[in-house]
Amino acid sequence: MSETTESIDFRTAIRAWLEANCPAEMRQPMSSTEDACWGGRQWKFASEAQKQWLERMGERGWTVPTWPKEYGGGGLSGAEAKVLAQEMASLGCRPALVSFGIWMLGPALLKFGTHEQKLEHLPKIARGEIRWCQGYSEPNAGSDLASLATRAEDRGDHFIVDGQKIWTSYADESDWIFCLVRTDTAKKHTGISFVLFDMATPGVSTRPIRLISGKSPFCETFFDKVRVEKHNLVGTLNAGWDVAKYLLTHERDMIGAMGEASTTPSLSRTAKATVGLDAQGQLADSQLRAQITEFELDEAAFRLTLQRVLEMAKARQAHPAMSSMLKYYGAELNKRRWELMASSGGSDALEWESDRSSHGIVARTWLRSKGNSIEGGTSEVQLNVIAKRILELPGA
Amino acid sequence: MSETTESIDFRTAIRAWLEANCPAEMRQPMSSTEDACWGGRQWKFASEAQKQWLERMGERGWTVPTWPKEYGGGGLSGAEAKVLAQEMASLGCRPALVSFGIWMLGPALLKFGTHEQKLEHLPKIARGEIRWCQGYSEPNAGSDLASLATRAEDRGDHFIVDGQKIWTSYADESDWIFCLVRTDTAKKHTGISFVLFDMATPGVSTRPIRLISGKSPFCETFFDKVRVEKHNLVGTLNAGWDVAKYLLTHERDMIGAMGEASTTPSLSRTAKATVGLDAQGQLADSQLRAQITEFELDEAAFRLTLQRVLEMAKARQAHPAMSSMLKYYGAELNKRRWELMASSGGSDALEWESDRSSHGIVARTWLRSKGNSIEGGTSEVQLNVIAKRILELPGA
Amino acid sequence: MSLILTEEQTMLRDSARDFLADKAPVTQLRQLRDTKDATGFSPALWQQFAEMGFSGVLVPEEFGGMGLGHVEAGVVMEQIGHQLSCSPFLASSISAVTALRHGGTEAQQQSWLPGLASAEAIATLAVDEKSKHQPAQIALRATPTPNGFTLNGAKTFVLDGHVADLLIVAARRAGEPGDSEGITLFLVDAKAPGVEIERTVMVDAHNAARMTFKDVQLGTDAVLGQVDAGWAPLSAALDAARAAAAAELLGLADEVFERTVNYLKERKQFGRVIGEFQGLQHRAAELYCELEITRSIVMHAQQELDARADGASRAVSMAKARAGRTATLAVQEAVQMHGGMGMTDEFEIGFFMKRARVLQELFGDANFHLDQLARQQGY
Amino acid sequence: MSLILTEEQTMLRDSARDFLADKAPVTQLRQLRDTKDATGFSPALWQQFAEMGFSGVLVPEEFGGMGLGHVEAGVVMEQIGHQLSCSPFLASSISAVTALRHGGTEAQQQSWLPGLASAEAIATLAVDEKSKHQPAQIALRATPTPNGFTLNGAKTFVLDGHVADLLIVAARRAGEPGDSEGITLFLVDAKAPGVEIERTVMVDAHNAARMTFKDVQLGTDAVLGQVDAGWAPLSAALDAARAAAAAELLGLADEVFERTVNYLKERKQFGRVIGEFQGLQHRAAELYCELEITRSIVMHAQQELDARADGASRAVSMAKARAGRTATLAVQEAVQMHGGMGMTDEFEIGFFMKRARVLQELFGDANFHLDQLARQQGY
Repeated sequence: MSETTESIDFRTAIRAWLEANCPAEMRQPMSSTEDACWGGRQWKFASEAQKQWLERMGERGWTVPTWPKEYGGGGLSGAEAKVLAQEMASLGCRPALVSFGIWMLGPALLKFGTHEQKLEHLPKIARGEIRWCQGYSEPNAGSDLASLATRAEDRGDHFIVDGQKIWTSYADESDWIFCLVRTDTAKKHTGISFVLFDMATPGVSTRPIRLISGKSPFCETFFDKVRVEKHNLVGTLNAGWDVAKYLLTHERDMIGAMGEASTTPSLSRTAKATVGLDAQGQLADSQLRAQITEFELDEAAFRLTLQRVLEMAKARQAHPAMSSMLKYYGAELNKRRWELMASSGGSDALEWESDRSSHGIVARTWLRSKGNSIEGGTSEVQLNVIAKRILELPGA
Repeated sequence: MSETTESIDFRTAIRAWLEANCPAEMRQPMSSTEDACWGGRQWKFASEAQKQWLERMGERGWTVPTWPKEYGGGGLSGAEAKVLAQEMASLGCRPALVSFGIWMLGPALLKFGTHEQKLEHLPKIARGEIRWCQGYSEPNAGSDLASLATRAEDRGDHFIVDGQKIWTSYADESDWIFCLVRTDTAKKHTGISFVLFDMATPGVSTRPIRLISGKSPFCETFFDKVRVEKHNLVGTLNAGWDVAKYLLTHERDMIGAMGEASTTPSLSRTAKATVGLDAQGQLADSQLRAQITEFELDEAAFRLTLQRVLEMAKARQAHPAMSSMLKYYGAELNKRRWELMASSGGSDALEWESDRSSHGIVARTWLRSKGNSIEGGTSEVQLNVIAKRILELPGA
Repeated sequence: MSLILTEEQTMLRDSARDFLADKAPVTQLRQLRDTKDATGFSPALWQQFAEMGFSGVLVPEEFGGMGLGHVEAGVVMEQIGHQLSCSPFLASSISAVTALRHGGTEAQQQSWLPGLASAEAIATLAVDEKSKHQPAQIALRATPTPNGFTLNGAKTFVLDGHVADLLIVAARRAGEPGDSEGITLFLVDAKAPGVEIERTVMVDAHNAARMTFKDVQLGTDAVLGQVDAGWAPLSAALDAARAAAAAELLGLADEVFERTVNYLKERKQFGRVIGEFQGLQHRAAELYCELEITRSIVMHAQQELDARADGASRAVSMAKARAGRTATLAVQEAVQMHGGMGMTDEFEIGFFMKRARVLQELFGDANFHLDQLARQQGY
Repeated sequence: MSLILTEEQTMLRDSARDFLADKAPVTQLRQLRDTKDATGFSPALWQQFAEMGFSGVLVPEEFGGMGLGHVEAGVVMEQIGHQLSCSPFLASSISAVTALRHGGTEAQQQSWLPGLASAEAIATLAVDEKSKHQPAQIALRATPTPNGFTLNGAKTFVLDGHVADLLIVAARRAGEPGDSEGITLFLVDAKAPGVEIERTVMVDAHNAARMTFKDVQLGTDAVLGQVDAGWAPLSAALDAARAAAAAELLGLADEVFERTVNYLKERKQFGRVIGEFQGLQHRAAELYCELEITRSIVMHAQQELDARADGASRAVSMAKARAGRTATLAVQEAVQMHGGMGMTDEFEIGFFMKRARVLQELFGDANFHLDQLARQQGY
């Protein structure tokens, strides 16, 4: 489809603004996820350029281009936001801000929040002033949010929250939390509410979780008689499950894409280096050769499937639960990749701390990949969803 | 352990008898299962030697050496029977008789039958005069015997049986059937009885079942107002389930051993012939090479496990449900074997009727092997048994 | 390129589905098998393939065909997979047509393509000589004569060989078995002196034949493409046939999967519908994922064939390998989940298992194509 | 030979189990790791290994050992697997002792075996030079001198290398990397001039080291076995170590499986104990079968080692390959079934996954040994 004159003007204007305002340093590719800007009260900018870039984009609302202007967004249409994204990509501009506020809480507030809640929270997300974390999982409610036990007792104009969350990403670096709490102990799914509160409230404490792969962004978070004002309830009392489900779909899409890891080194190249080729030019380890080829086939077919499902979604032909397939297969594929990478790496890839091994990067990434099929809904839960919602198999 | 003088004498006597009485032809190895003698009214002896051998062994009761003499058995102790088996093996004597009567009904009658029932049926089994078939499965009760629907209505001194059985092996060549029937429709497991009747009774008809692999010994068997005298009830009324379970354990052990197929051609030899070796002496198809090696490893390990479980059973260290493991793994292994055999055989092994392909022997055996994980309790049922009885996992 | 069907392709799929479900369902295959039908397919059906335009799907309009591509051919193949319909479509309309289009002179195309499009003639590819597909190993000898060539050797697993009018024979004019150079394609009249054809009854009850060539005399005009450079048109024809076989495997797998899921919803055991058991649910869900992922690569391969005649080998090998494995899993799970019923000849599931096995072997099994993929990547 | 333990072996197992559970549980491994312990195991524990007779299990009684066999060594290794206990048992008491027994002169055995049995000395095998185990590829050079040999080269993945007194170094005296002939074993004092040892901290927090040999001077009495015929004692030592590693893998897999099954009985989700879900039940039951079948082949390999010093390679490769795969499956299922808890360092399951990975790689992974099996069968 050819662009209209109007849209061409829009594109030109955006490009000009980006060229004028995006610092050169922010047009370098990110060397790792460490280079991203997450914002918040505790944020230490990596450079003056990172700070400037966030301020300029935040001012225009282009950190969240499609949100309404009155809530700090850019007020752009979907098509306009796409142009912005294309132009940023073509100039190599980094995202000015990444955050759970943008990806998760924002969409939920836009759908379920009151006007006051939107006015209060969305602009601060857009400008990166407040960093949010998510309080869903609990030690005794992994895949099963319905059995969650963190209590919010009704005290008239406020709740008193007591309990414990786990897997709270970046809780120790965040300012506010969006959190599921139980407001009716007699019910299950229908006794849960969705509340917001400041992590600086007395009674909130966090403890980082060490994973089998080493340091992680995850925390345990404890609530001891935490006071939460009632105006911080999102959606209806006892209907927090609807808000949570809405958020989970977003999270699943986000994690599903993990199977696709274009930056990881090629398996066959790694194996060629360690195992070598035989006289016929084949990998000397024929078992490993067979496993790598199967993996590469499955990976290529999976990438095409990501593309196809996206196209189906656009054409309204995709079953909504196909995201469970992508999450399931992507996670299992990534685990296979790192099993094979570890195997190809041999004993060098078993080192844990040396500079030579980049502090055990292969071993740690291999171990970390095991979490892919657990976080954001286990593989078993995804298979349940496919069986029930797509195949329409009956029962439990 | 050294043998006593007495047992040496016994061994000598047995050997002398076998040498004198086993016809030379019956000391040739069997070229296929077709060479076995199943007995019964309709049996056509393959030779005079086969007939003689059955008569002589039957007279002594050595077709069923450990059964009591009064019921037509040999009256031997376990140790003596072992000596007989060893001497027969060392002279290469074929078994004089194979039958479901020997393997299945006999042991059940010895445990659950009345003195009259034993007197009536066991000697005819021992002499191969009556051939038995088994009526358990029904079209709507595959792995789930409890939902069986063949009715036996109480008419005072007899039952009237109506219904249908499936998978009745050799029903069309058998004289009598041992059969599960429902005698209480209000109950499930506890409303089933175990009865015996003549296949020549009016109202009994059979139809052979064609399998995906071609001809098979299986039949459908239909009962239309079949009269069964009450003295042909085995065990207590409504307690046929106990008898059935007792028999099933025997059947499972029998089928579990199918994974062990020493007469099948070697996979790697077949693949060498079709795929060839490369310059390094490796199978030119490295995927197939990997698959065959894995199979051969698993097969070797499984054979050792058969041996180990047997030894454990003797030492009373085996969990009784370990037979489910042997059944499950043996069946899956045999299916893998024939997938690989078909794959190694290539297009030649896809022929179905030619002499060149021995009438599609590879394709037919491959297809037939798919039934291994269904008959005698499906793989899923075996896994359920392991989960519940060995691992003691709870619930359904 | 988008990986979903266009509106036209969707219409083609629907009409192929309705047509084949009506005219060539599994019951037809059973009947052909049980009556030991001499032709091995319904000539009336084959005539209807022409009327529907299917047999000319890949033939340019100038030669009386529809001038469509491999995506469209695949759409038809998938529906054939659903019904296990017997016809020379794969051999004649896809593999032979592709060979003629890639290697044929104007005259050769003119003399054969219209007849193939109208289903008046049947052609097939004769490649394999041994039990496993290894096209570079071709040994059937083409010896130059003053007026052309003499062929000597044997072929096996030739689809529809006993009913074909035209055999496209891959022969070795130079080099040794193992070399891709030196292979030459020949157009051979199936009735030529010295050609002997034996129909082989296969496990799937579809047509295949063995043939021997004894001093078969050919003119120079029998050469398809360049002498000693037959590898390129042969590969093009094989790749087209492989992608088509992958599509049939996908359709077949879809069909057994659908039948199996329906069975899981109906069959009761231990007082419950067996589809309630989580063990079976998870296996069904895994199979669903395999099918969807295979669907993407199969369609991609067809698009690659349409986009670049010679460069599609990698995509095609991926599609054939993955479709073979997926269909094998699908039929295995189908028989197992159907229990004893799945083992009976009376039930149709067994037909799918048999056909899947033959298609898996045809033009290279998953092992062969995975090996090709590794070679292409230099390891 | 019977595949179940004798009464004596059962008693040995019970005492090893009680001893290790008491003195060297997973908490000890965690502490060694977290305190970055310089030795990497508890010297007190190692002294107790001697008191229990474990460190001398393979040493003949005449040299102060117990004179037992590989079945007994495996019994101890299995219990080590249950607790992930750190000690030089595998390196010193099994691999080095076997090398000395198979290649050593009376004098060499006399000077080393009593010390190894009493745990006063530690010895280890230095074989690998690259990232994957390929013993025939040894390139570390042994150059003859008037009085003996000079060593030049490097080794990696040497168990307990930084605490060993004696290094048994596989060097190439003749031939090219890839030849099994020309390899010679040398007894090298770890403190000899020119030997440099770097401890490498591994994912499993067990001991390993890299080492370089720079003009290391050795007398002729340093040769273990025959010059250029080191392959035989090297293979014997490696096979003993492989069977032992297989036993540790089996014990480790048993332990995580037991912990996982217990967890399935306790953990509730969706209002039910998760062990009720048939999907998990079937996976647990399958894993049970894998473990039982691996148990048979591991025991068989140990018996073969005891029965025939040189002919056990096939059984050992089978055991190491299958134990590696089974343990890999067991730890993967354990982490997955434990959910998020399994991913935390606080929980012990991760330690088993890490140790399994190292043992899988050690002395040849499953791929290596499957390849050996195929070669032995001539395909």
